Amino acid sequence: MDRILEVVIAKYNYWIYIVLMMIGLYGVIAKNNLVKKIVGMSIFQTAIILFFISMGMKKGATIPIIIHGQEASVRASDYINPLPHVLMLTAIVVAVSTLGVALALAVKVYKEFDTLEEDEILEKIRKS
Amino acid sequence: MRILGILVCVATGAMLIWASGEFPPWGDPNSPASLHVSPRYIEKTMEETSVPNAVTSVLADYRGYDTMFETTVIFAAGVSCFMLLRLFSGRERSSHHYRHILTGLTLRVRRKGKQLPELEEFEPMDSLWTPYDLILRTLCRFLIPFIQLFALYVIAHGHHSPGGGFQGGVILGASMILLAISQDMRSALRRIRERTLAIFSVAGVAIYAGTGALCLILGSNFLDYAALSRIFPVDPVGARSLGIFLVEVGVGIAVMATMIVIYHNLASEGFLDEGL
Amino acid sequence: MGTEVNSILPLLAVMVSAAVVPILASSRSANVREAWTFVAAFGKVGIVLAMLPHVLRGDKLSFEIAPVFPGVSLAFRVDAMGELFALVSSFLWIVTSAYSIGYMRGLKEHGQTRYYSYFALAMSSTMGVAFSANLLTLYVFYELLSFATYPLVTHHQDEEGRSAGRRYLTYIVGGSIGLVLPAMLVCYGSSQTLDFTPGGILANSGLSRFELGLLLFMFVFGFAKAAIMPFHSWLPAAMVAPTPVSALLHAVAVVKVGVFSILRVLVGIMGFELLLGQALGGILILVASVTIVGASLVALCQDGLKKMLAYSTVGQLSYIVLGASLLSENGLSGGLIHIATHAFGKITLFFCAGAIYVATGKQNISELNGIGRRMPLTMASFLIASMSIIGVPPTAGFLSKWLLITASVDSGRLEGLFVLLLSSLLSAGYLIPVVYRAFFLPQPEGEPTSVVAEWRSPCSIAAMVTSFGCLLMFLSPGLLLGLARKAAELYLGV
Amino acid sequence: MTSHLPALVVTVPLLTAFAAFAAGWLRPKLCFPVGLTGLGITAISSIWLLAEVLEAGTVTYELGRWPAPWGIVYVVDRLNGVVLAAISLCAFIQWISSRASVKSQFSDRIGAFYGLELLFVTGVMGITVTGDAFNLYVLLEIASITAYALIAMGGGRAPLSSLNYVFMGTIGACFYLLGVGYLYIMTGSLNMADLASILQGMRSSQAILVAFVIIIVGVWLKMGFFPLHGWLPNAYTHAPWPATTLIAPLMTKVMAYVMMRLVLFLFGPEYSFGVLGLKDVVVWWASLAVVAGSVIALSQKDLKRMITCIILIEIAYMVGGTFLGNRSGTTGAIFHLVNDVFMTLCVFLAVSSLAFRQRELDMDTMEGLFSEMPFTMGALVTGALSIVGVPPTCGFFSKWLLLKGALEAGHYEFMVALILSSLVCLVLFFRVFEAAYFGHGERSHGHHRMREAPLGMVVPLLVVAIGIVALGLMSGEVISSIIEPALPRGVL
Repeated sequence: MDRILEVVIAKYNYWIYIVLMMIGLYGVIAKNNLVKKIVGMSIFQTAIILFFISMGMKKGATIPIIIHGQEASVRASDYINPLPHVLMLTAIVVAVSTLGVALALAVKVYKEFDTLEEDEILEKIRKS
Repeated sequence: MRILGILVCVATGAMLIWASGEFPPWGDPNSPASLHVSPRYIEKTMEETSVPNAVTSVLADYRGYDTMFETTVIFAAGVSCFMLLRLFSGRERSSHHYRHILTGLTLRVRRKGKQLPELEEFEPMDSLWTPYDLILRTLCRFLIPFIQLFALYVIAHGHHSPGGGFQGGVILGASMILLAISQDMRSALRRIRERTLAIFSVAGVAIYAGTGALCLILGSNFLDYAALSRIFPVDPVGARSLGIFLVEVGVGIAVMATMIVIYHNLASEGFLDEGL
Repeated sequence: MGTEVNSILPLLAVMVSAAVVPILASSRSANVREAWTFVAAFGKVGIVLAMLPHVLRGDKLSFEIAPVFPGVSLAFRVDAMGELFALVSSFLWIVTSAYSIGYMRGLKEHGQTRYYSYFALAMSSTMGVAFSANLLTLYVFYELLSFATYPLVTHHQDEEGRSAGRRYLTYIVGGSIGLVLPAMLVCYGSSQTLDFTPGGILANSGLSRFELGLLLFMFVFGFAKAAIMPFHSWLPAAMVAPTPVSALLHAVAVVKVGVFSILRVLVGIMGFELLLGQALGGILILVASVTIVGASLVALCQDGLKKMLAYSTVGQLSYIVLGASLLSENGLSGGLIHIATHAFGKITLFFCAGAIYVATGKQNISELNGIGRRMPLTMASFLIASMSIIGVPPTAGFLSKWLLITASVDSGRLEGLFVLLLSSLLSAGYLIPVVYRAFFLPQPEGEPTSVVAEWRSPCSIAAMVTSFGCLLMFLSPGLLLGLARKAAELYLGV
Repeated sequence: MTSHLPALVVTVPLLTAFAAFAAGWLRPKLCFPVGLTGLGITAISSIWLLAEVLEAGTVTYELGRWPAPWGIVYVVDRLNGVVLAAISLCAFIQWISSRASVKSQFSDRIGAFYGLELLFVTGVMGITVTGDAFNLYVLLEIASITAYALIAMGGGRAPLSSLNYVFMGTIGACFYLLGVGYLYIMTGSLNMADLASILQGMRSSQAILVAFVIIIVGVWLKMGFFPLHGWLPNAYTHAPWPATTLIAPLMTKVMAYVMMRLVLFLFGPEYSFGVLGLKDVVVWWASLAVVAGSVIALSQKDLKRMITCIILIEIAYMVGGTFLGNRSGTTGAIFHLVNDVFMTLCVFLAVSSLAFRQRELDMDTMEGLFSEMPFTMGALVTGALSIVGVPPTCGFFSKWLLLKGALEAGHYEFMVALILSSLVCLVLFFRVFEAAYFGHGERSHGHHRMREAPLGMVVPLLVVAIGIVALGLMSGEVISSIIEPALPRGVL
């Protein structure tokens, strides 16, 4: 039991991202309102960002900016891993861009159908 | 749909949890991710690029190519929003609102009606945004220059502290969006026109890609900033630092302009006259 | 034995008709169109004839278009078998072209540009099949032919044409994609080649008897152009096409391409020895016999002249398959010669049917009373051709039938002999009444009795030319026999 | 300059996109020629690159001159060399052909439209050329975002379809990103070659297995592999024609390429086909997908929708072919990928020319088209025959290889599915041709005669149609000198 608990605690970052991600995924699949779906999509993307960021963490290390005056003796273990941060900067930008486009599309959909509820839209399509 | 959603989520979640068993614990300094590729970035960043901020050097140099496309992604998003939403002439709103500043009276002018001349006493008003708050407006007016100054600092100081083109560009863009929110969209557009924004957004990414292409023309690989030392009076390592700065500026401009374009188009549903 | 000679002649023979298609398609004037058709037709015969000496010497002319897979390329190789088929079909194209002119002009058909263009394309494909060096090339041209003939079959563009066209493509393309393609793959998979090789390529493939049998039937039924029952029903339906199309394509090119493909597979892919060893000939004979007898019986009850001829074709085609499935030299050469003799006979009959239709507008047998008095020369040709189909000397049909009968006796297949004789009787049963009606029954009252000016009708002249061919082939069968023997020699090593 | 070719094939369309967008604001007339020049240079460069690769073997290009696991490298071998050439040619031809319809539909935002099209091309070229797993993600998003926007320009239901595509596409891309994260956390690398060599020693890891699964599922989502295809028919049907003709031939095919790259090179055939034991399941599933795709396609009435449904079938071919795991199957899948770019392009361009002259495309309005638009219909027939798999068009030869692979692997169900779907495609197209061939002239009153599409559309179309046949005739050469040597050693 203790061992399990230990594992659970030692890796809590993974559980958090998985839970968040599944919330997002559920939102995208199951929600009826298009904006809620977009929100779900954003949560989904953010969860992945969390995952990446958390893997760059090193215990006892500081942000990856070389401290002035210590340039000569840099040890990798003193600074956290910069690579996931870089990657996630990109992923954030991508997420923002996707969000922007998705919202723009939602605006267009609303103009066309006067609603953002998916079932109502489908109903309207079926009628026409 | 709901049941399907739950099923998919549970299955995927279970799979991911199963796989997590092999992952290193949180903050493990000996994880493969920390040992294989990344140490070089930390240990050599000063030596190879003379940029102490490893995130910046990786972002704009080691993996600068990614970042170029990242900028392109946001540019693409801006163009997409513009193309999807922008409505051109002939489809104007039916009426415009104006407010008499001194009395707070509002006027509605029909589309076919006589346009008000640009008077000091009247200001255009967004029909969806009626409240008029002197304190808010004045405060924002006061704040915006400082925000912009800070944005420039963030862009310029990205080599030494957290920051860089994206962050600075977003702040810069936010300042203009704040202007549009606190006043109205037309005054924001008067400061910086749609066409200028479009040119800025493309110019920003073009600066990035152009720097890369310049390196190529100078005989080295694409985005190899070291080649810039041939035309700038710096050594190859310094040239990398310089190149990073150049592209960060480009990123900043592109991000700023694109953020504003996206906001304008989304907020005004493409009319580009009245915001939220 | 002869040698392989690289030569561009086969390619030219195939392409000469395709090459004029752009001219045909772009010309507005009927005269230009027809002139170019003739140029191509004579050119084709010329090239085929130019290859004849080589073939008779035993040389093989080959030409590689493009390598496709390891061991298989798109390539032509001219041997006696292909040369025989090419000779027949290219010569008949000339005659048909002349006939087409009379027929199409006489009936003022629409879309003649398209008609001539696709006709030329179809001829190219037929040549391609004849000269294919391997099964893949054959398949390529086989498919091309299917699609090139579709606009011809449905030329009238009416409801009947639509359903006929549907049936046509369903059977033919369905068969080739659904059956031949996988069978071909299996062959390639087990022997890494698809070349037509004397003795076959499957001898050492280790396929069991059941698998071989399955393969055999996939080929025989898959080449649905051969109209083996029960894959025959497209053929009568396709008779909605204009008569020259029926004549050349559905009595000569298309259906003969089908049986020719089957023959190629039997001798060049499966190999007679393998078939003999696995005793697969008998079942093939059975299938062919059922088709022969069945189709002849159906033909007996037809009133539409072209329909009747179509069923007769179904039956006659199976003669060729029957001949080959006797798995003997005589059987094969009999089958090959039957390709030629039946082609001449059947095309004559179709020409006559068309000539009657153009002159009088009659399509049914029951309306033909006394027509022999108005069109004596045409009906005389009809008689000669009928005799050839039945197999009565002095016509060419006797030649092939004789060979087939000898072959069945030689190989002890008495059921083959029985079927051949029975079908001769049956074909007499459906052909002779037409002649009888034409010459001996009085014309119904109220119809014009004037004699049709047959000498001025290209349709009738064409019929006379081909019926003369039927006689000629009997009188001097040397070339025909020579080629057939050469082919048998090549593949069976006799 | 030749040593920079890998960078050029991506950066040239990128810079051209900027130029075209800027030109849209300054001199709209320049957009088309600018893009034409850019795509022309791209096409020439990528063909040149392919020639280089054929001669000198794999070409590696270090961007920013940072060596492999630290920087991003472009790696061009035979596999992506040929895909690059196909994509860039396709984009170039499409560019010429779509001029008239872009002009008529998007004259007020021509710069943005052309800019996005060029960015899309940049994205797909980059996906193909890159040797870095994360870079692939970024480029994938470029291609996707531009595709969303282009598709949504169709009006009517298009934004909704595009939004659905956004959801599915984003989840697919995120799955891919997550899988890359899993690989990164287990290995510490993002470079494909480096990853592949590290993964050699991690055969039994659960995390790698999960990474494989989510990456492949993510890619399948983007490919529209049954049953993850929900977005595809709507998105491609409602998109405006200039967007459809660009996106439909490229997007799914490039994702199929990504799948092959990952399965065959990143994870390696031993892992993907051997250790996992999933390959038979996938082939069965692909057979099912082929059948399902055929059924879906058969139930369509609208011509545009019908041809988009055919993409579903083609995608399933490629998945099945790749996972057959033997030489013939994999070769067939790769060759089919290349062929399919042109086949789809041909069919879509032809139908778009029909649509240019006539807005509705159901079967009733088709009559008499053969005599009115002979060249367009001729090209459509060629493309259709290639999709059906009739020799000597190229579609036959790849299908042949796929069938052979299925036979050798003993997957008879895949053979049956392939043949069945060929017949279904025949029926599908035959319905169109029958409708267009019959109903000639005078019987249809009120149906005014149509003219042949403008020269700018017909000529590219004919070039593609001839190309299909030429590719078929050259298939022996292409297979033996390009595709077979492209396979990794582990494929038996």
